Amino acid sequence: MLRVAGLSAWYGEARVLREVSLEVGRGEIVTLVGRNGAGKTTLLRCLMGLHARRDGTVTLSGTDITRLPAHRRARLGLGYVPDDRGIYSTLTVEENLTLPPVAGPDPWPLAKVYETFPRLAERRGFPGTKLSGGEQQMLALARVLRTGARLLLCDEPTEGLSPLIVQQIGGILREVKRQGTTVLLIEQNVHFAATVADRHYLLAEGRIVESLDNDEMRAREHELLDYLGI
Amino acid sequence: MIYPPVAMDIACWALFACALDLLLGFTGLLSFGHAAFWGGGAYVAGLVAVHSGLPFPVAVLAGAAFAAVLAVPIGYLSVRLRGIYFAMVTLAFAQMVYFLVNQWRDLTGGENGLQGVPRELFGLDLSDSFVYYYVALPLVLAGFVAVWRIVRSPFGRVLMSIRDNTARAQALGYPVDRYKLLAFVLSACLSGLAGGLFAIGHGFASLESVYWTTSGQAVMMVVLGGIGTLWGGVLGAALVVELNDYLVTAGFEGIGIVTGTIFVLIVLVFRRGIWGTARHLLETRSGGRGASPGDRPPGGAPDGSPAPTEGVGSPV
Amino acid sequence: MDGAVLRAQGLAKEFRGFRAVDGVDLAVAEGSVHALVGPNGAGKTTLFNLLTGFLKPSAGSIRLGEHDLTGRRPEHVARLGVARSFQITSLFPQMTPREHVELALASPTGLTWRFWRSHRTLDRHAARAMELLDQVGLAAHAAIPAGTLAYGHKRALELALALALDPRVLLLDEPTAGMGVEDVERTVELVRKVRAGRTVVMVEHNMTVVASLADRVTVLQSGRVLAEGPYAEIRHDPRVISAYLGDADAVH
Amino acid sequence: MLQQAFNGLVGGAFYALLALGLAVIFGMLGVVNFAHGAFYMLGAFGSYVLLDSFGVNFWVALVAVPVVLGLAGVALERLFIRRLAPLDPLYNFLFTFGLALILQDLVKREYGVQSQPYPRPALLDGTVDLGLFTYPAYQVFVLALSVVVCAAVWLVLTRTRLGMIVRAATERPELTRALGIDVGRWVTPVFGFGIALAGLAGVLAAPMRAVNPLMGADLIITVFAVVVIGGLGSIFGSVAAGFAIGLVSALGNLYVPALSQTLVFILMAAVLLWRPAGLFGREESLS
Amino acid sequence: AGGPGGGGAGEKVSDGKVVLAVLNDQSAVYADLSGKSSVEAVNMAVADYKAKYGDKAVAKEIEVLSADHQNKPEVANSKAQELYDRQKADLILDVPSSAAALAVAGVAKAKKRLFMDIGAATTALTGAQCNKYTFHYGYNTYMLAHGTGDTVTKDGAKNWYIVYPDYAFGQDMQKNFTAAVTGAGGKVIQSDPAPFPNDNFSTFLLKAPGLDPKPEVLGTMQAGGDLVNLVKQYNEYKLRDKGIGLAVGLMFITDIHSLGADALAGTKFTDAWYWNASPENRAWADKFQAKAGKRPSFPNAANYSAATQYLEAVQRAGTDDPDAIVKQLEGHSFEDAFAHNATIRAQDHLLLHDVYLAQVKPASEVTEPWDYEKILKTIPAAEAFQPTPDSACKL
Ligand SMILES: Nc1ncnc2c1ncn2[C@@H]1O[C@H](COP(=O)(O)OP(=O)(O)OP(=O)(O)O)[C@@H](O)[C@H]1O
Ligand SMILES: Nc1ncnc2c1ncn2[C@@H]1O[C@H](COP(=O)(O)OP(=O)(O)OP(=O)(O)O)[C@@H](O)[C@H]1O
Ligand SMILES: [Mg+2]
Ligand SMILES: [Mg+2]
Repeated sequence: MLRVAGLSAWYGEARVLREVSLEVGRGEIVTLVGRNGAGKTTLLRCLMGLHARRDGTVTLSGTDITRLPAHRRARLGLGYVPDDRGIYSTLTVEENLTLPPVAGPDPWPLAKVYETFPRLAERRGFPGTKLSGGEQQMLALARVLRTGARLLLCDEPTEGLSPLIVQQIGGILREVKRQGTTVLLIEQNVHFAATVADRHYLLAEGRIVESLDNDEMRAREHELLDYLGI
Repeated sequence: MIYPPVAMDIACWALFACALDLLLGFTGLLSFGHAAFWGGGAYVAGLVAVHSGLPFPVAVLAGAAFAAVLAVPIGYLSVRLRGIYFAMVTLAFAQMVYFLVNQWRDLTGGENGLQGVPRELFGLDLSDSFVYYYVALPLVLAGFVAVWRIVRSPFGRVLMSIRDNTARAQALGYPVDRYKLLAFVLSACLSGLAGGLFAIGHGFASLESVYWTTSGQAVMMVVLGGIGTLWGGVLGAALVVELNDYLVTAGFEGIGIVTGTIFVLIVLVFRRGIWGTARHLLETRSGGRGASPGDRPPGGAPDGSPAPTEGVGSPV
Repeated sequence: MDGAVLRAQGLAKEFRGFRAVDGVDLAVAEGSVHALVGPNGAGKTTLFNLLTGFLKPSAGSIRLGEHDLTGRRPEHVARLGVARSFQITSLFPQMTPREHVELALASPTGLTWRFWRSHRTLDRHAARAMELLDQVGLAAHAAIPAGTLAYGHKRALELALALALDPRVLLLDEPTAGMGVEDVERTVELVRKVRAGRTVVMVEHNMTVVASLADRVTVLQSGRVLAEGPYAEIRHDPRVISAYLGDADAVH
Repeated sequence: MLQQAFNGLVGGAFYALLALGLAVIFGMLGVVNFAHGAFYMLGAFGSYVLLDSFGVNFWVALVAVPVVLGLAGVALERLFIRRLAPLDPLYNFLFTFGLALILQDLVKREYGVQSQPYPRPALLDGTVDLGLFTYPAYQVFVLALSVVVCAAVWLVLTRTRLGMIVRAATERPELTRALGIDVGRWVTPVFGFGIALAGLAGVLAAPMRAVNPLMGADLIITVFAVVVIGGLGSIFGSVAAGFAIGLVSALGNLYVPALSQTLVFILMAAVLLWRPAGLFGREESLS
Repeated sequence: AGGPGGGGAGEKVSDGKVVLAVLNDQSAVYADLSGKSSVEAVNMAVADYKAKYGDKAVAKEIEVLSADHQNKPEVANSKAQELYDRQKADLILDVPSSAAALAVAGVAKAKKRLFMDIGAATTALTGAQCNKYTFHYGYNTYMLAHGTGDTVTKDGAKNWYIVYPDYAFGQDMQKNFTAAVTGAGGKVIQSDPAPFPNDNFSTFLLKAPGLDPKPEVLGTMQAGGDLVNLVKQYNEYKLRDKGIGLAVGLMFITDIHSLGADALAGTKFTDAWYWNASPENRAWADKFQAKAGKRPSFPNAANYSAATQYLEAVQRAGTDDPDAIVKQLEGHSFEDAFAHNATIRAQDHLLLHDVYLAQVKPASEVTEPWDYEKILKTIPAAEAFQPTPDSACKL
């Protein structure tokens, strides 16, 4: 579904991604793990077309999207959950939800969103940034689910969420996977990653250093912790 | 050589611009009402000189003191507001001062201006602009030193942190509004000093000096020279005054076209201003890479211009 | 409870008809680590904002030892010895971490009012600043603009800043959110180290952290206190499990 | 007295239209448009030129001038405003300040500073009986048209998806693109529209006010005050404040002439002290 | 030119040439009523002088400079210093806007060089702020107010309602007008200050018919754009039909031109000079039009006259020494294209001359471009201006 080849990115003179290549198959959940500053966020931004200084190619379902502007990528079914959540203060919760246009074959209806996240239903008329940190995180995720995006790019979606909600999100991700949606996930929480994902890429200093499946991940947990500090 | 009255104008405007930059560039507050202080200083210096016959430095200092005092209530009310609100409120207060000066005619001469301000210094003959220029210069220089000192003081450091992130500064225990107020008052005081020198130099104080276009002109000088560069203001003032002086005799009817275009160009292409651009070029030349951000770094503009002062409630 | 440094009584905050904090009584014992947990939107951050003066309470009172904090401005609260970190990072993008910490160290001295002195006078804090940065693992990044730090490093800086104020009470809003395991552990160590001589109140979703640090836990839900007690007790409270923890061990 | 109040509303109609345009632009793009007064002036001059050089009458001008100015606004946004948008809002404020100087002086060079004549449209030359009093028909027309326009704009921006998109695009342009919205396509017309509103106010002003290059320069400061009173960026607030200030200054002229010049600014200071975000502005969350 | 007493012994004209500088508003609000066209008028004066004296001219070489003070007193002040010091100007002319004029008067005094002001209206130039080297030439607030106030009242309109802009000029006008009206046996029912600038006068216009007793004339002291606003709205409320006439404190022909004659038809005002008032005036106006492409306003003509009188004084004195010129000008009586029955009063340096009470013609009576005024009467020089010099003036 998604194929990245030779992706590099710079901030000014500093190169933060080096020849990253990876693949995500349809209906897969893949995580990107790596310590703080490894370049995970930058990688997602490149995929979304938000980072100007980059090199390499990105292909989505066979279409080369390397040169497409961000909004065209979104229209092709990329759903982005940024690490800062990206909630609009000038829009109400409901407007935040309905803002992005539908971009996939089976979008979530609003009712389903509210059923899944009752807190959002309660606060639907409030300005988005008046929500608590965790509620904003839910909102950001719910927002892309509603568009029916085929490939979700989630930057630490469980950060700051209560254990209960984290489990819930795990459930949601598994469910969207069942529906055939693909997910590329940045995750610091290795346990959580292992419960939802099929495969993992390890990112260190801007390079993919390893690709692991779930069992390997679990088996080598301690080694990885020592090695990478994750 | 620059003609002394023009040189004096440049010196006064330069000090005014620097004082404004103290607020705009280092505290992140765009005052569009500094004419109130420049003009207030001018009128009070003029009145003191006219009615008391004291030496002119005393009159000028009285003007500066008045500007500082005037800045206390205005600042107290305005510093609580952020960003563009602050700009508009200071503009409104300055307009109030303008109308007051206009209507209080017996004292200020209203539209005709406060005329016939003497230049007195222990019987020294200052009617020659040359002499006045050299006698007044130390006062201007003292003003510059003050700005420079403030910016490089611990206090200045706090101002910059307030500019970048008000809520954070608060959480560190800094009474943000009081710092802003002190910065406002200091800036007003120095503007008043400049205005007073200007009034004595010209021998009158005019209504024009409290009008909003005066504030606009000062802002323009700062932007032209480079926001937050301090010395940029001097450069901006010199250029604007010289340019105006040239256009006055050039017989060109659209002064606004020229100044407006320069302004627009600066904002569009030389956002760092002249001084800022020069400094930047120098820095990149000498290999000092520093942080040369390619994309927009989070918060603040890449060019040392003030970041929008947003509160805790703002999205991150 | 005697020996409480920080005490809130009947604290409430209403936002246009919505009660985010609704009559909270809280007593934090001197020298303890007190965790505040609860579902998202329970009112934890709002409670922090009330305690630190960033919000004015709609009702109730706050006391810090002998001082009444109710309705005080944030800087005043900070002066009285309550420091906080922000849940959503909040830094000065163009300043280096070292400058951040120096600034925080200078705050109580009154030095910063001296607009006629050189800023070099701030250098007297340099050594202490580096020490603090080293503690939080930022020594290597001490001299780059904070705006370009990676997220985890920003969180660490937040912590260093709160510590620099050498507060009597330290309020940490999700100090480990967004950190890798190694950093989480380092942070736990750090909190353990700095708690000596002061009181810590922390909001935390990471139960491992809560378990290893907290002497007492208050569970908030919908703006009210749902339960309070040592972690060992709380974790088995059925109300807490159903409202918050769920099958917690599976995740953390 | 009633008549005075009505007259205040007519004066307010201009404030309202201008404030509306300003608020639309600010609310949607975060730009405080200093050149708004200049576009108002261009609106008046546009109708003058159409009549004087091409014999085109008021009614055509009423449509054509705003459209043309709107297009100019579109070009302006595309070429300049957009480039400055990601930066501190200060830069666009300053940019439009410079632009105002240029526009004003360009017109001045071309037509001088003297006011240009512009007749009332014949159709509206008479008076209208409003029951309690009669009133010049043209002014009644101005008031009615402005009320209709303001109401329509308000409905569109608050009740439609368009308004939502533009608000989003203003706040986080980059993310909004990442969510699948072509930001540029929406923001540009809104800017153009705001300018068109200024132009419309200008056309309406031509028959009853002095048409000269400086007509917008001082007005804009007052309109700033109006917008701040109403709450920067609040569509409803600006319109309401526009009419209210018209009313207040008419009555102020009548009862406290000595204060008439400062009244708006005193009001503004008072409102801001009481509600820093203006009467209808969105309140900021903390501290 | 050159400093007082400058130039070598025996040299009559300092630096061998006489320099005249027109310092006025060429880019802001007063640009149209005087501005660059006045520079043209001064050039005409120079040409006429040269033609008249030929080889016998004392001023062999005459240079005309011009500068734009943008209506800012600071600019006027700096520029005046520069003109006197660096460009060796012997005379500065025009300087509209009272604030700028007073500022330049201060420079003239300090530098001991001549200044003949035309554009400014304030009586302070010949009052408290007068000085030996400054002359006020053409008109002032007293003359405007008395000409109109006095005559209109005597013609039967006893009750006045005055609206004036709330700044120095407007306040002066209001005071003078009230004095004139009262002096002529009329009554000012009310006078209201209006904001300045202002584009909405409807409050005052609506109020006018309701005053008790109902005023017969609305006296407006507004100028420029404000005047146009007021008149447009005056017509809109049809006050003339309601029996309230319009008298204007200060109006330039350029104002009538921009409003159209019909808008102002019937309005009475005092004019210092009108191009079509006499064949002589007209003859000069034709010459002017050939150069400047339009009919002259009175400041145009006054600039011509002032430059001419200065050059004549140089001719009489045989030198351009300022003190000698002042001596020549003080008390001098003359007649030229602008000034009729003219005298320069020695005590305060005010030019006294005949002025006109004018009325705007309805468009139907306008027979050629710029033919807007009907001259109702000539106000003789002795009545037109303050009968006695201001005691505050000490030369
Ligand atoms: N705007 C910027 N300017 C310069 N450097 C930057 C900028 N943003 C990020 N960086 C640098 O790029 C590197 C990668 O950052 P990135 O945000 O992609 O890391 P990350 O893996 O997402 O980290 P985290 O887990 O903390 O979110 C870091 O070293 C960071 O310091
Ligand atoms: N300024 C505000 N205006 C309106 N509602 C607010 C405001 N601040 C917070 N709220 C609401 O109050 C409730 C409590 O928010 P708070 O931020 O305290 O939650 P929290 O317990 O910290 O949650 P989290 O763990 O997700 O950070 C939320 O529902 C939030 O939407
Ligand atoms: Mg990241
Ligand atoms: Mg929270």
